[in-house]
Amino acid sequence: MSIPITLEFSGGAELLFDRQKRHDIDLPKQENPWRIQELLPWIRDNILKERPELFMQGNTVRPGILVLVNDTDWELMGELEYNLQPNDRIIFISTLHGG
Amino acid sequence: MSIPITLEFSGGAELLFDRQKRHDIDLPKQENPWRIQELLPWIRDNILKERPELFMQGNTVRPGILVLVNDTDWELMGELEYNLQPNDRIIFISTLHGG
Amino acid sequence: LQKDVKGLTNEEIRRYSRQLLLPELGVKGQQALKSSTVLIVGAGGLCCPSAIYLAAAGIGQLGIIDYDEVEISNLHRQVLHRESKIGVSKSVSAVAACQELNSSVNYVPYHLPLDSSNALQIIQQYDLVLDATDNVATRYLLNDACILAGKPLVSGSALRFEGQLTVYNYMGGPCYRCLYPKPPPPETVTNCSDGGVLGVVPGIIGCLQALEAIKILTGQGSSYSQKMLLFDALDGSFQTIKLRGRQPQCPVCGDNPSITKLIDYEQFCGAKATDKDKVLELL
Amino acid sequence: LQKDVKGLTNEEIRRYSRQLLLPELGVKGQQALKSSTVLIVGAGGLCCPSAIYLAAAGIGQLGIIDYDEVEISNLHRQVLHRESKIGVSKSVSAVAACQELNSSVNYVPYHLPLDSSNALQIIQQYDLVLDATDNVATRYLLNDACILAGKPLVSGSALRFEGQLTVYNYMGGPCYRCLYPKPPPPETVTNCSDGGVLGVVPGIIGCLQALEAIKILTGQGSSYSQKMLLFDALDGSFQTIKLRGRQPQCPVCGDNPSITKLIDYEQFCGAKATDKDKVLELL
Ligand SMILES: [Zn+2]
Ligand SMILES: [Zn+2]
Repeated sequence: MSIPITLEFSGGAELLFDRQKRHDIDLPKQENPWRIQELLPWIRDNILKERPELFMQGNTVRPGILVLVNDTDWELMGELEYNLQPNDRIIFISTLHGG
Repeated sequence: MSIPITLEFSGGAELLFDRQKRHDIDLPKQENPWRIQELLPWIRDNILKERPELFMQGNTVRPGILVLVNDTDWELMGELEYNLQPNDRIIFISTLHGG
Repeated sequence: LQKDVKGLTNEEIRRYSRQLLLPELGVKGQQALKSSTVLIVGAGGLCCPSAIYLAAAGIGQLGIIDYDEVEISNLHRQVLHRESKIGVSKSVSAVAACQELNSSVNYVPYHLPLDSSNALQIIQQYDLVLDATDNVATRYLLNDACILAGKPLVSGSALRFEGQLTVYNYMGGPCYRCLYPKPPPPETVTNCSDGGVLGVVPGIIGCLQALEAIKILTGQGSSYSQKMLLFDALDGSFQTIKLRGRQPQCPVCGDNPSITKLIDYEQFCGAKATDKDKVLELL
Repeated sequence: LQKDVKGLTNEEIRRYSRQLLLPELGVKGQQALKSSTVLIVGAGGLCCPSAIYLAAAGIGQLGIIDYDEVEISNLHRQVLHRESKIGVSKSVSAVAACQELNSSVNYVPYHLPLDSSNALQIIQQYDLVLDATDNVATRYLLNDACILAGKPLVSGSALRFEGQLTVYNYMGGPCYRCLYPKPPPPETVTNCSDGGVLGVVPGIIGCLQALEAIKILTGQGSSYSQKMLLFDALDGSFQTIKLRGRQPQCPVCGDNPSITKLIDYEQFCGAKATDKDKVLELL
């Protein structure tokens, strides 16, 4: 069974995704649970439109991007180890510095 | 079985309720479903602290109070006829006119 | 030197460069703002931020109506006025402050009370109206006049630590009377003079009124037609609620309107169209 | 005539009467504001609304730091400045505008770049700091200085149609480094000169910064410690997210901090602490 989740990009992160802020996706069925660790390269390989280095560094998001699981900082949810649940909303926010 | 619901008062309506904006209540079990029509006099008789005429006029709320059922205008939900569901959030907003 | 480039002068390109960069706005949006006219009714706590941000953004013409003069008790929230303007017409004072920021806008101060005898004639000259008033009678008047003149009405209000924002008569959405067919009993109406208000609360709502006006005028559309934003400053919360649609039986915007010209709104509401700041007797 | 009533003069009672009416503020809150000092770093789009509303509310002392001068491309969003102030120090211009609204505040303009050599000495003189800057290096500097000096930091930012707001180093909550231990790669950082910004967006965020400052100083507490407000002006949405707590291993606010004095932040970030508005070459 595939896992339906929603991805959201804001703060400029959406510019790497054709300016589309919200993406409803179905993660393909796999043997082990989907973790954010696997989600990140999946996003990079499947929906990212340009400059992957502005999204990922090594196996995680690049510094300056906050990741949220259903409105909560992923640091409180296990970060890369978090197991995705159906209908989760994963948000990637690029920090703003302008004023 | 009693029905747990949340009441919220804002825009000044909370001033009639000891300045308390949120009230978690249990509506007592009754034979027929609880409608907002029955909820209003229940609120007046059980938790209103002063000046009932500033909350109700006739069998409905006084003009200038918006009623919401789970963030939606009660006009879209059947108004007085709406059947309360467990965990509903009913909000009473007094309209502001200052500027 | 002031060569026109796609309808914008070099001076305008320099001034608005940071918003011209926005693809959603761009030169086309800037030209739309430049050819737009906005009327703000009330030159108080909601008007001050909305007027200055509309002027800064380069609106073509900005009209501001208020019958009142600046008092010292206004200055905690009405941030366009100044100590040196106490006693001066509020509309004149607000316009003067905007003028110093952006002299290329055409400003029209109206030092008069908006009423049934003048509302339509004034409103007809504008593309969009901001309700920044402080009393129920003027809110009904403004609503009816905007329906009769076919203008969208961006409505803000604030009291104590709370604010409300919505847009009436836009894209088939409801009007003030659709939501509130009957005026509230006068004894339930609290104004800022009686109830108090934290100054930055109308500041936030007024900014949001300017934003919705800019979005409507540049074709982005409003986020608050048939929706209302509720702001609670004490817990820092914003909540968006879904409102009823236009009511076919609405007496002014419905299918068979009974109100086809402006009425006596003070009589209709049983309350005066004034919120004169009274001297506070503390202690 | 200026008789002290519970520490407030008659003039102050008249001026602040509409907020004295608020039971959550009252005379006690007004006195707390009067005896408080706030420093705003950056005199741009976020500072203009926050400074004027703090001045209006009757803060005791307001310091404003900026190394830059007013340019015409600032005026679409930096609404305290004026056409007549082009070329003038931004901190001086902002202070002058606030002074005209409320001359009873003690204003301190600092026309200098905040850096590791002066930050602590200045910040130590204030109760609370507003981050209204426009670059990453100054944001890390300000964070570290506020941790070392023990001051809460109300942080705002804005770009394009979006804004973010949070409060660092308050009531045991996290700091900027807890959230962002590593600076972003310089090529991922977009400033308002490059990306553009709709002027009223920093307007809204700056008002909210003033609000949080007022709540903290009057003992209401902040709504945004360990929380962040995200604002999207295009869809008019506000979203509050829950952030991690203070990180025990944080290099500056953690249990065994490795940063015990200010460092070189331009080197740390690989980016300059400036966002000079450049001349836009349109077409
Ligand atoms: Zn209607
Ligand atoms: Zn930290």
